[in-house]
Amino acid sequence: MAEGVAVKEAKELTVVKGVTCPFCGVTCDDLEVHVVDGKIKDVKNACVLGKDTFMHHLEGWATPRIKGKPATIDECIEAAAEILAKAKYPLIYGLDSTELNAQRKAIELAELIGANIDHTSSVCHAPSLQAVQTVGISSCTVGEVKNRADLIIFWGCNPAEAHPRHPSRYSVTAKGLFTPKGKKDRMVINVDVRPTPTTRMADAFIQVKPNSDYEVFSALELNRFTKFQCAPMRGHGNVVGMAQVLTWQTGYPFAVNMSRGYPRFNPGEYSVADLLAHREVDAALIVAGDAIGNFPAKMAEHLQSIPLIAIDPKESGTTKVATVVIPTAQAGIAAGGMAYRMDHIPLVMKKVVDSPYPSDREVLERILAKVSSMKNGGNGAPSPASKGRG
Amino acid sequence: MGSSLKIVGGEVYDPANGINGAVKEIYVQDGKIVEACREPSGVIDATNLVVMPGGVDIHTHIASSAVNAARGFRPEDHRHGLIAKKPGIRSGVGFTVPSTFATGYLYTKMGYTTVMEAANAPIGVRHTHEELIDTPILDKGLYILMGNNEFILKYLKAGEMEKVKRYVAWLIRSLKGYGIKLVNPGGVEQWKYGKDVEGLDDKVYYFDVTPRQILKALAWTNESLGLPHPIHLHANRLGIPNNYLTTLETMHALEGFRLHMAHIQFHSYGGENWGGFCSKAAEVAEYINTHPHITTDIGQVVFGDATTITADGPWQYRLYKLSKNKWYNQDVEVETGCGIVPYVYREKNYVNAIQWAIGLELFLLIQDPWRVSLSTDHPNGGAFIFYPWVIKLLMDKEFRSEMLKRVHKRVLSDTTLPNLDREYTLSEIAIITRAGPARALGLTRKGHLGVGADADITIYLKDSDREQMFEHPIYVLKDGVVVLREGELVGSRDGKLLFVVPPDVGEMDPEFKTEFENFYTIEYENFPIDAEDIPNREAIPAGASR
Amino acid sequence: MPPVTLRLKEPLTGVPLEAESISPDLFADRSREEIEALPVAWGNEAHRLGDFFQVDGERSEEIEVEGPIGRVKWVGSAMTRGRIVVHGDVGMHAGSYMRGGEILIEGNAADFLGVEMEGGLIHVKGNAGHRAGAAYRGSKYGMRGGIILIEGNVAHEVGAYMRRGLIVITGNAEDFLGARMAAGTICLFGQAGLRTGGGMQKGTIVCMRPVELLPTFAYDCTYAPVFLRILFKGLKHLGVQTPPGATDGSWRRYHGDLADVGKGEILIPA
Amino acid sequence: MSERRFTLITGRTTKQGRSIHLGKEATEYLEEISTLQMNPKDVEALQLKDGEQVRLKTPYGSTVVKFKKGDIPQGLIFVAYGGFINSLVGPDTQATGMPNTKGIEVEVERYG
Repeated sequence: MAEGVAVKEAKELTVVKGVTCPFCGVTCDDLEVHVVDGKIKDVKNACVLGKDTFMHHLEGWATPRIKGKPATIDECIEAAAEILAKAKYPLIYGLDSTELNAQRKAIELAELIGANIDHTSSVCHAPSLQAVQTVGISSCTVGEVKNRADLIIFWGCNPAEAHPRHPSRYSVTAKGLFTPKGKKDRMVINVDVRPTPTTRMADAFIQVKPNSDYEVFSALELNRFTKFQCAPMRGHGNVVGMAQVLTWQTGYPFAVNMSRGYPRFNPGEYSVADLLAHREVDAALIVAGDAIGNFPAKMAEHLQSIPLIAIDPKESGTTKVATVVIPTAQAGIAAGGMAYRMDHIPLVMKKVVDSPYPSDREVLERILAKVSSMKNGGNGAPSPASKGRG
Repeated sequence: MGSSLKIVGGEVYDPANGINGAVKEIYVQDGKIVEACREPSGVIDATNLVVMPGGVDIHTHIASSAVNAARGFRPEDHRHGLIAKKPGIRSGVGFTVPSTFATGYLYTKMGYTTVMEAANAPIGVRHTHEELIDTPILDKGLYILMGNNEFILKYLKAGEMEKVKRYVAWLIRSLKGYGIKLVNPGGVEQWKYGKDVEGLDDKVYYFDVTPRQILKALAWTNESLGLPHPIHLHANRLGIPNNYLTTLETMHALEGFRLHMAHIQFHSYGGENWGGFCSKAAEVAEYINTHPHITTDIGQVVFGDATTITADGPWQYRLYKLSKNKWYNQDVEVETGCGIVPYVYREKNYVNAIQWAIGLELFLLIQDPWRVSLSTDHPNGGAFIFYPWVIKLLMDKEFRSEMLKRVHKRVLSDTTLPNLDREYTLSEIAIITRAGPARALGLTRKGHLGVGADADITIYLKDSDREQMFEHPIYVLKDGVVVLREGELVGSRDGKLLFVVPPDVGEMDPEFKTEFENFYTIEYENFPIDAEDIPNREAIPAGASR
Repeated sequence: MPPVTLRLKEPLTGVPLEAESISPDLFADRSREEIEALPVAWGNEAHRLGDFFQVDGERSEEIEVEGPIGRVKWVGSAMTRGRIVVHGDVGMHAGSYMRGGEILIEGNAADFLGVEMEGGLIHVKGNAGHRAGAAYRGSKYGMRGGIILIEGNVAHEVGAYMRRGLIVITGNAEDFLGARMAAGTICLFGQAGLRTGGGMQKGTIVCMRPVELLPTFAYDCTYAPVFLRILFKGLKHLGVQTPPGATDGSWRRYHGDLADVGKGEILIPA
Repeated sequence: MSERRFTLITGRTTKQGRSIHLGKEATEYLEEISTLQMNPKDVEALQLKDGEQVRLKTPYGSTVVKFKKGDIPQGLIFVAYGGFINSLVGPDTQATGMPNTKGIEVEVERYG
C-alpha cells in the first residue's frame, strides 16, 4: 500500500463504538465499526456472522422495479399503495430484520388497510409462544445466566453456530458476579437429536430421538428440585422487537388480523403459513424478510399468484418474483432505530453509514400516507361472538 | 396555539384551592388555567355539571416489559373491550391488560389525564418509554425499581451511602424516571435462589444486608435528593396472612421519612394462616391516622378478572401454586424480577371477599383523604376501568350494604366494614382521585384548577348513581383541548412524559463503568436514554434536599 | 315454520366471508329483506348477507344452507336455539361459543369447530379440522358443554382444554386428542394419534382401538364401567352405531397425565 | 437397498449464516443449503459415492441435493435452513401457525 494512501485513510477513519449488531437475538452491543469514506472497513468484537453482516451489507442489493422493469422509488411507492388500498384481505409479513419504528409503521399500515399482520416468530416460534400463553414460562434476562447460572442446558439449539457469542457473553465462559471463574463455575449440558458444534462446549451430551422432546419434558419436572429458568433462543434480527411492539399496540404477539378494524388473534387462521396455505389473502407486503425463500412450496405458490410487494435491502427469493420491489437502507447499519435482544431487552441500533436508499420506516411512512388518501381500512363491524365481561 | 376557552356555570370541585362545589368560571389559555382571558375562542356551558381537575393515578401498571409480557401471554383477556379504529383513533383491545392506545383512551374516557406507571426494571425502562409514547392523551411518569438492585445492595454492604445517593441520582437522570420504587426489598434478590425474606431483619444472601437497611437507605437517599415524591413502597410479605405486622413494623422503621405505602390493602391481613385470614385494616389505618408522613393508595380489589403483575417474584410463585393458573416469571439481571399470574376475585370466596372489604375499610377508616389515593393497583386488584364502581361504594352506604349481602358472609364477622357509616363527599372523591395524588407526587400543576395549572379538566353530569357519573364524563380537556365530548372521544393527542431531574450530586466513580459491564450484559454507554428519544416530555426539577 | 334457505350466488374462491349473522337467533324475527340486510364481512369490506346469498323464506329458527360454504366462517357462532343445516362443507369457527340449538353439517367442517361451545349439538357427517371443541389460544377452558358428533376423522388437539360435554368421533384422530382436558368425555371409535390426553387433568377419553400412551399414564385396572353402557345407549339415540363388542367387553383403565393433576382417565378395550 | 426412509432435521449453520450476506444467489450460500449430511453407515447402506446426488421425497414434493458424511446419528439427515427443503414441507400447521419443518419423514434415494 502506498504511503500516501495509508495516511489519507488514517485521517478519515471514524470508529463507531458501542454498535449494536442487527444479525441475531444475542444482540451484542459492543461492536466497533471502522468507517472510511462512508464505507465499512472493519468490524471489531463481532462474531463471524455479525462481521459478515456489516462487511457484506452492500452485496446482493435489490433495485427498485415494478413488474420486473426498473422504476424510481417514488413510482414503486405509488404502485405499492395502489395494490394495498385495493386489497380486501392483504397480508403484511416479515419485519424481523428491521427496527422498531419501521415495525410501528407496518402495524399502523395494517390497521389502515385492514390487513393480516404476522412476522417470522410465527413460522419459528409459534408453538413455544402458544405454550407460554397456555402454561406460562419461568425465564430471566441473559445477565442472570451470566451472573448466577451454574447449570446450563442447551436443548435442541445450537448456539455455537446460530448464536456464536451467546456462550462467551452470557452462558458458558462468561464471568459474572457469582460465577467469577466462568466455565469452571458451570456445568453445561447439551440435549439434541444429533451432536453439533455446541456439543463440543458441553460437559455432557444427551441424545434424544427426534420429536420426542414432549415425552422427555413430561418426565422431567425441573422446578421440583431447584430453581430453573427457561429461555427460547430467539433467532433472527429484531424478531423479538416485532413481537413486543405488536403486543403493546394490538395485545397479541403474532398472527394478528385487522380486517374488522380492531385486532384479532388466531394462530392457524391469521398466521402467515395458514393464510397462504388456505389461499385467503389477495395481496401481500413483505418487509425485511424472505417469505418465498423460506416457505414450504405450497405457500410460496400462493404468494406468487397475488400482487406482491417486497421491501428489502437485498435481492431474495421474494424480490425475484415480487410485483413491486423497493430497496431500503439496512436497519442497524445504514438506518438507526431500536432492536430487542432475545430476552426482551431493548437496545439502540446506530446508523454507521449512509445509504442511497430510504429506510424501511420512511418507505412505510410514505406508503401509509399514500394509502391513507386512497382509503380507510376496517369496516368497524362488531366482533363475531365477542362476549361481555365473563 | 393561542387557543382559549372558558367553562361557565359549572359546580367546581377544586379542593386544593378550597373550592367545594361553588359555581365558578374557569378560563383556559394555551393549555393552562388563567385568571381570565378576553374573548375566549370557545365556551363550554357547564350549567348543572360538575367540574373537576383531570384524574391522577398514583399507582398503576400500564406499560413495561412486565405489562407487555402479561398482554402477550393473556390473549383470552383481549376478547373483551375491543376498540375499532376511527379517523384519528387507533384500534386496540382491553381488558385487564389493555393495549397501549386502548389504555390512553380508557383512562381518558374515565376522566383521568395523568398516570404513574409503578414498576420498571432499569434495563427495561427504554421499553417502557416506547410503550408510553404509544399511550395517547395521558401525561405519564414512571417509578424505577431499586429495592433489590445489586449495586445498591453492594454499596450498602460496604456502608457507602454517598455512593448509593450518586447511583440513585444517576439512575433517575439516565432513565428519565419520576421516583424510587421498592418492591419486597431484599426478597426479590432472594427469589433468584427460589427463596424470600421472612421479615425486616432477614439477611439477603451474599450482600448481608436486611430489608430494614434497604428501606432506610433509600428513604434517606430520596430525601437527600429532594425528589418530589416519597419512596414508593410495595412492602415485604405482600398478600400473606398476618403481614400487617410487617406493614406496621415497616412504617415504624421509616418514621421521620416521607413514605408512600402502595396498595396497602394487600398488606393489611391478619390470621395465622389462610384458614384464619382476617382484616387488620383498623390497626393499619390507626397507624396511618397518627403518622402524617405517610401517604398511601389502597389497591382495592374488584370482583372478576384480574392480572397480577409484580416484581415480587416469590409472591407470584405462591399465587401460582394457590391458583393453579398459568405463571410467567422473568428474573432481571442486577435489578429485580417479575411475576405474572391471572387471577379471578370471587364474591363468594372468603379470602377475596375479605380482601375487598379490607380495601373499603381502609378508605373509610383513614381520616385524612389527602393521604389516600384511589387505586386498584391495576390490574392486580382489578382493572382501572372499575374505579367508578369503587367510587360508588365509597359514596353510597346503601350500595355497600347491598354488596355485603352478596359477598361471602365472613366479611360480616371478620371485618369492620358492616359498621362503617362514612360516605365520601364529592369533594373527598376529588381529593382521592386527583388533588391528593397530585400533591403526594409533588406535581404542582396537576390535580387542581388554580392559575398556572395544566388545563386538564373533567366535567361530569351530576347523577345520584355515582358509578354512572364517574364512568361517563361529558367533557374531558387535556392541555386545554377537548378530547372527549358527550362521552365520545373526539380526537387524540400525545401526552407528555413527566420526569424528574435530580440535583447534581457528583459523577459516578471511574471504576463504575467496569463494574457495570462486569455485572450487566450491555455497554455502559448504551444504558442511558437520550431525552431526544422521548418526543413529548416535561422535566420536573427536584426540590431542595431535606 | 318452513326453514330459511340460503344459496351462495357465486362460489367463493379467495377472500373468506365472515358471517356470524347466519344464526337462528337473528333469523327468527326477521323478514327476508331484513335477513338480506344482515351484516357480513368480506375481508376488510362490510357487506350485506344478501350480497352473497340468495335468501328464501323468513322468520324461522331453521336455516338451510346450500353448500359448500367452506370459505364462510363463524356460521352459527354463539347461537342459542334453532337449527342450521349445511348441505356441504362449512368454514372455520362453525358453532363456536354456541349455547344451544343444533348444527348439522353434511360435508366437512374446517378448523375451530365448536370451540368454547357451552351447549347444543353439532353433528358433522364428514371430517372436522384442528381444535374442534377445544379452546381459543390462551383460554383456560375449551368446550364447556353440549355435544359434538363427528362421523369422519378429526385433526389435531380436538377436545383440548375441554371442561364439560361430549365429543364423539367415529373415525380417526390425529395428535393431542383431549390434551390438557379439565373434564368431559371424548369417545374415539377409530385410531388415535400421538400424545392422546397429554397434560390431561381430569375427564375421560375412551379409545376403542389400541393406543400408544404417554409414559406419564399409569395402568389401574381392567373393568366394565357402567357409564360406558349408558353412554353407548345415549349415542344410539343420536343415531350412532357403536362398534360391535364395545358395549359388553371389559376395558383397561389408565390414569394421567401424571406430569399434571393426573386425574384423567383413558379407557382402552382389554 | 437404494431407497430408505430418514428423519430430516433442519437448522442453522455458521456457513449458512455467513454466506447469506453474500446474497441468496451466492455460490457459497447455495452450496451450503443444498448439502445433506448423513451418517457414514447410512451412506454405505445406500451405496452412495462421493460427488453423487440424492433425491429426497415426501408426500408434498421432492428435491435433489448433494450429500456429505457427517457426525449425525443413523436414520437422521441434516440440511441447513434454506430454500432447498421447502418443497418437502407440507402446508399444514396443526393450527399452530408453524409448518412442520423439524423431524419430517423423507425417502432418500440415489439420484442419477
